[in-house]
Amino acid sequence: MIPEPWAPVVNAVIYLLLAPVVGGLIAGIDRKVTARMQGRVGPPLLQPFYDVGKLFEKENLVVTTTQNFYVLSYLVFMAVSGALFFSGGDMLLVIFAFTLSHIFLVLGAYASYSPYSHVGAERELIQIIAYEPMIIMTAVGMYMVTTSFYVGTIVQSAIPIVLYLPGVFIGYLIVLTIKLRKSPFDLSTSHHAHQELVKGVTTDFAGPNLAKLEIAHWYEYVFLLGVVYLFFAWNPLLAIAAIIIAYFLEILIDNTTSRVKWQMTLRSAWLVAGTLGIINLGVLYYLRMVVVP
Amino acid sequence: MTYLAKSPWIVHYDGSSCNGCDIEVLAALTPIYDVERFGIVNTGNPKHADIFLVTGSVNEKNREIVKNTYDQMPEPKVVVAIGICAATGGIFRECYNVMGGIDKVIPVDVYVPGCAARPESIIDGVVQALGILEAKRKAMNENAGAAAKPAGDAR
Amino acid sequence: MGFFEMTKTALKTVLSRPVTILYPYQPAKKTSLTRGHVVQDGSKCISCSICVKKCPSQAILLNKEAKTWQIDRFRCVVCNSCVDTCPTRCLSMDTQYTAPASVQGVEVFTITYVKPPKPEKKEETKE
Amino acid sequence: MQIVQLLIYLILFPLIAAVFLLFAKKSVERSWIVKISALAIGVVSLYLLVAGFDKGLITYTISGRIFDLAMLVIELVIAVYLLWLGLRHRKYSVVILVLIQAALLLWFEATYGHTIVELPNNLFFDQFSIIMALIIGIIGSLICVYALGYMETYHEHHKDIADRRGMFFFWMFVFLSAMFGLVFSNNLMWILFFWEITTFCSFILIGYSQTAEATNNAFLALAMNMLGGVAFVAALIYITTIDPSGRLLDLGALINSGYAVAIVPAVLICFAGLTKAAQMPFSSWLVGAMVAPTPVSALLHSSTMVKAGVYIIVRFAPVLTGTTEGMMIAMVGGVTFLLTSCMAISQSNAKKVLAYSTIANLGLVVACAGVGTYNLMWVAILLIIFHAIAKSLLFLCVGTVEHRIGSRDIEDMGGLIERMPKLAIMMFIGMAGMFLAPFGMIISKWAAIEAFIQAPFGLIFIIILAFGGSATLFFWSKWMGKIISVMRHQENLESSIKSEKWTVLWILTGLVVVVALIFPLISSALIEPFIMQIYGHTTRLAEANITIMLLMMGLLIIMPFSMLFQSKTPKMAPPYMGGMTTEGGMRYTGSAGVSRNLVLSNYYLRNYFGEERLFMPGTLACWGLILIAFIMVVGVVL
Amino acid sequence: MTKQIIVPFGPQHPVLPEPIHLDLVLEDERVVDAIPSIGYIHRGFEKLVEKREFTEYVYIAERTCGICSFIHGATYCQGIEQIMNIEVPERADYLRTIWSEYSRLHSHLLWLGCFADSFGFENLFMAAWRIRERILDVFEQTTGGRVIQGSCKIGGVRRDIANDKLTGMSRDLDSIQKEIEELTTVFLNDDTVRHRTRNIGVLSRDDAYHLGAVGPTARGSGVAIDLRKTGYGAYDRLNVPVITDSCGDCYSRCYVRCKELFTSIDLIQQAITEIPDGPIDVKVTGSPNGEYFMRAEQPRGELVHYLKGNGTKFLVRSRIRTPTLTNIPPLVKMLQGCELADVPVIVLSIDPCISCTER
Amino acid sequence: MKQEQSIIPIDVGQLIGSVEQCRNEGYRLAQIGCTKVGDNSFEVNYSFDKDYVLRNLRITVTAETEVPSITGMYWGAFVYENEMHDLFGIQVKGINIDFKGTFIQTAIKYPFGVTVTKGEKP
Repeated sequence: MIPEPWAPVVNAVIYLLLAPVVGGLIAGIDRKVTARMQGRVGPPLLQPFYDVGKLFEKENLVVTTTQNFYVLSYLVFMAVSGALFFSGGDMLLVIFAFTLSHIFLVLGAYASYSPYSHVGAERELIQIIAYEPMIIMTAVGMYMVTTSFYVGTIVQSAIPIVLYLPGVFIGYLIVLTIKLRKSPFDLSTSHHAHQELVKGVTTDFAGPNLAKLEIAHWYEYVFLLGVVYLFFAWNPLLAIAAIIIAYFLEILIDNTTSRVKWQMTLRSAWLVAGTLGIINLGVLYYLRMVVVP
Repeated sequence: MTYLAKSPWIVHYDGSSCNGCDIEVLAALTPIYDVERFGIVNTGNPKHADIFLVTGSVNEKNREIVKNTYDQMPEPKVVVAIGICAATGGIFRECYNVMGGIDKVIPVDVYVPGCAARPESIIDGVVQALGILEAKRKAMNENAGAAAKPAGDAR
Repeated sequence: MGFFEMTKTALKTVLSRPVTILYPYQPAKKTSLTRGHVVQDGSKCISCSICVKKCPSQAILLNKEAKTWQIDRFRCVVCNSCVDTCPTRCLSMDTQYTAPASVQGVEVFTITYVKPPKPEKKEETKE
Repeated sequence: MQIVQLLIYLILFPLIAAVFLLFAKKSVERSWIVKISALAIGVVSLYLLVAGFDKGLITYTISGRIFDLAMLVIELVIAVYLLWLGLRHRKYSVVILVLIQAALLLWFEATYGHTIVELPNNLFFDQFSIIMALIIGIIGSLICVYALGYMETYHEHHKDIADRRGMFFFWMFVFLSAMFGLVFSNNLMWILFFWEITTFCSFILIGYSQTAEATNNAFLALAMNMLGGVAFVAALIYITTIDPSGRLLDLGALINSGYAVAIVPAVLICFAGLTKAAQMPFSSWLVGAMVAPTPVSALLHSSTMVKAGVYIIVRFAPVLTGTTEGMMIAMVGGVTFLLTSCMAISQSNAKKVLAYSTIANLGLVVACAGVGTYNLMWVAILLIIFHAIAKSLLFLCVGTVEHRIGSRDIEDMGGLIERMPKLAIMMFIGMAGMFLAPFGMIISKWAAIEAFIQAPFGLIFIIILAFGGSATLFFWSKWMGKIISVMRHQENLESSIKSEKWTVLWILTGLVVVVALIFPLISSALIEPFIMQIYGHTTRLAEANITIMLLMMGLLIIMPFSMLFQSKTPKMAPPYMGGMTTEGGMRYTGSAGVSRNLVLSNYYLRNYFGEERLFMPGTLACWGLILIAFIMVVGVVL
Repeated sequence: MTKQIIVPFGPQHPVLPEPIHLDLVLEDERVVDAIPSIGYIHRGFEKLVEKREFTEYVYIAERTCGICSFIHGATYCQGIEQIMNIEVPERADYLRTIWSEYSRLHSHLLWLGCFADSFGFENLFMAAWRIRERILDVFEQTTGGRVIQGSCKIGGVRRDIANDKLTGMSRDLDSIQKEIEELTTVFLNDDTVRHRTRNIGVLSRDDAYHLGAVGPTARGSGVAIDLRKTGYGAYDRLNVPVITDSCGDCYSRCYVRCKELFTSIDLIQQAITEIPDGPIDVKVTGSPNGEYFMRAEQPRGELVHYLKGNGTKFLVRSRIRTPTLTNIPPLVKMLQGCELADVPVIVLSIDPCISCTER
Repeated sequence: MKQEQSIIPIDVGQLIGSVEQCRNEGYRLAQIGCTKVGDNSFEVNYSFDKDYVLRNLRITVTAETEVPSITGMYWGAFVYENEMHDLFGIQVKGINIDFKGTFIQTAIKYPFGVTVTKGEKP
């Protein structure tokens, strides 16, 4: 973060170029570790790239051509929100852009008027409302600690944020499970197909469209893990370690839980994550505003 | 090698089989055989799949299903008929409700014999299908090129 | 009554070697009894056609004139019935399964058996 | 032209038009009168903006004794009429409220009529008034134009309802006049008068169809608004009790008079504002009011009249800042926002969804105004602007759709993108305006979070906003999904829509986009000076964020063009149906040989977000909050 | 005012290993109506008795189903033996029992895997199938086939298992038992699993009995039907405990199957200890004349093979009533009012074997 | 070891009464199965089980006979009755869930209504 005027732009461009690579690698490691947890060898590390490459080689099969538009918008806005994040932008703005991109995904699923996509879209929406409050609370928590919504400022802060926001951090990890589409919260679509919804929101996307979705997921992974980084930003090494541990934990949770139902998802996200977040923020607020005004 | 051969996703449909081949297909996904080593994912959704694995023969009621599933797969795609029921109707060939192998409804690219076909055999079959898949992709691209050119000239 | 009952197993598995048989690179699982495919020894076949009758899925065809014994691998259920009933043990079960193919076809064996001087040909009955 | 003349013109001209409309018998005549008056009102409102945006607060003296008297007479006439209606329909709650109010008014007039001195500044004008005037003048008149075509179709569809269009437009224009009066008046007596007129207009227009349901809901609305009216009168009485000269009846003077004096009338008037803005204990009247013809819902019940409720609360925001009473009022808004957003999830009637969303957004404005810091005030005004535009567009779209497909149920709007592509895109933009970045409402939400975090006890509101906001997301997205889902083989139904409707709809759609694009301008030209003048400092937008927002908007505008550059035409396939054969895309033969139509409905989660589950707790909580506020006020009085 | 969603569930559906179609009518995610449709696998091979000699029909009978292939073959043979009054050598009875119980192990493990899959627990699925492979290895070592064993014939069995091999199997089972213990702990104790199975698809005892539920479906509801108690094969000489549970939900059915895994291991161990030496088959002469309802306990429940011969080599009728067919009415009842996410769990909780059902 | 079973031939008219009796005695329905016994003549076995004892009620009908449904007593009997109709062409009256011939759809209507001997194509 060099305070030169072009730094944010450079960061954003680096993110736009590198995030798919990193995200794909994360996905590859994820699949490999998952396989090993199941006693299997698992796919090659670069398998996600092969998959996406393959999907681009395939024919674009659609139910309606409008799907193309929604998928592209999903990808573009996902990249935009990530780029805003990495260029040090306003967290709230990032979250709104992030939500916008998800709405496009949901709309793409709605557009096809297929029962599985439709139910998938409804569930995706339930997931969005499940995690949205927690993500906003995360941003607010960061603000309360660093008095800035700007990622650029937060990342430079020398305050060990996670120590002030343990509840928010745990809440964020719960939400991260939803966002990474991992069991127990892989309601709307899951990485493995054996689900009552076939592939949920992505059921009626094929070929290149699916590939774009996949790339968007990669952007998303990097962005979401970037938020984990912020919690530990005062010590980059620790932050990287935290990301690795957090991700391993997610894989472990994925492999040791069954998928729960939407009621449970909504409840655990709103009650558990919400309560943790609210209590954490409340205490912090009390300390900041009342004890040390 | 293109990406296609490195990432064949499958969709599986169980026709009129005895279930034997069917569970062997599933067994091929499990740790002992682990076809994900080849990038194979059982998508369960024809729209995402490259390889259509069919076990069992075709009967009155599933004929349409097999055809619909095949039609919903994007090109290039291949069909692997697993087990002798899917190839010829097998031991149930003479039953009144069995129309015969899968090739009665959709074009089949690879037949995997066996009753029930062993997981190794299924892996062999899929690997053989990859070559065909690759050839089909080339043909598809050439066709697309050929189709696009005259149209371009006409304008 | 607990969360993450699977954790121990998962962690144990992730640290131990995978159980996967790397099949094309490692040989397939096989036992001495494994039913792979039927092979015929033409030199022993007396063209009795018991195997043809006993085959539950009519995969075997015997042409006495052309002296061929043919089997349709895409019909054979590998049940061992023909091997069990073959009076001359000219049929045997190989443990190697039939390879997949793009086209179906029958496998033809030539019968090279030369009738011994005493011609004996009796119609097999079911009793 | 002097600005005061403009103000008087804006108040009186609609009245004149109304009188003309009452006597115009031919629909052609009516059509021309409406169009010309609408144009005149709109143009003058705009001129007011041009002429007055840099002027700041200006007050005007109108010698008003005669007006006062006229107002009293009109109010009494209305009271008598309502009394008669209430007795006829056995709505005794209304009768009692009318009697109380009339009694209080008469007593007030008798006791203080002679002591009150003539106020020097009956009319006033500042940037906030301009904003309100623009909303009333432009959106209001557009809705009136739209109503022309709508009412014609309405009567074609509902043959059993007596055609009283002359009366309808008469009241619409009277209402516009009253609204202008309300926002330009500086005299609380006058404000009360216009306030009561809007209540009365609303009552008449809700009951337009004269069906039992409409009448009942009209009375419900009337009763709840009259409750507010009584509180308003009580506030006036309290003010004059403190200063019998009535000098504090001057709005500006009252607000500047300090906590001790102003808080009691402030709470009372804010209570009236809560009833008018249909906040939680009173939210049912607005939901019930949806039986009215759609232009009425658009004009009265989303963009203007209910805004009067929050308008008055925003006016009193400086008094409420930092007080517990203000906090309580803000909490009423917050609870309302959270619960009605959730309740909107469980609704499938499009107008009810819009109604709940309206209540929710007004709740947010109330919350902002109740906390009342300068940047929350900024947010509140921004919310009022964005909401008015997007919501009126949505109401009008729903009205149009309803007339084409014969239903206002969201489930029947499936595949609208094919049946009415242009309208669907408008609705899409309208909805995006309500909840998606980078459109208006999300800008406000964003600003609200940033503002709340600096306000005392703002955390509560941030949490409310986080949860309520996500509920908002749910019901808008699923509706959006419904209209854009592509069902095959649908015929186009758009051709029969009249051009004047199109004009109105296009203008509003344009406004949604343009206002989102130029909001920094609006902010710096109108809102910031207004805030500045009250608080002495004001909100500044971060330039980088504005740039990014604008970039996003640009991106959003160019994205659809990507559709034009698809290299190859993709192959079409029917949706995945578990392998079942679909006939014509929408039917399949299911179990037991039954041919089934593919039906997809949205989730309504009634067991979680149903009215029956959330309404009672919300009502109780809000009554509790209001009671606390009243108790504290009583404490102040004693 | 009901807002419904219609989901054509199956026949091609990843969560269903076999094709069955359900017309699901949902309100939100609550299933208000679920009408099943079968027939996607119907082959009609019962009619092949008119074309195949009764001795050859064994091969067809065991291809009724690829999961409990052996039990189908054995039940058919036992039915014919009853009609023809053939005394099967004792060792053959024991061998049949051993293989039957291995089949049950194999089937239950397979089911546990698929069940785990139905509620999205992929690792558990893999774990169950990892153990199942060890059972299949035993099959392959003793019969030559992994899923279709083909080791039963009228009058006995076709292959013997050497005694030292039997001891080896017994040892192997001990280690398998440990793995199974670890596996079933997860199914029975994990909270997320219980969240998905407890109070889902509840079938009362009364309903279970009168709707004709059999096997673990019935036993999970407290109806103690276990045909092994009739003592066919070597079961009359072994101690067969009947596992029941009273709740009647998916968890109970899972519980019954988990516990039956141990019963099966125990039965095999008993059989291996007690197995006598001797011949494994008798020669069969003549043709069946008469009729018999042969009933046996399949992993899924009571299996009925009705056989009728008229003294020729061709039977008049073979009617196979498989457990899944009679478990369908209970399933229809269970599905009413469940959630969409529960549908696969409930459907799998009866362990549907559609290829048996439709024959 | 022989499993206990008995076959009781009854008339179609007695069916409902006898089934009701079984139900009252606490039997459960084990199966319903048909056998073609001659040209256009079918045996239908209603098997009931109680404590591992199988009681079979047997009626003999022609394809034209209308067999009353027993779904009133045994709700789950619809699977068998639909099967009877679809495979044998026996008319069953009053099934609670009547699939109207789509329970098991076959290429040939009522396949078990005809007898095919070896060598013949069905």
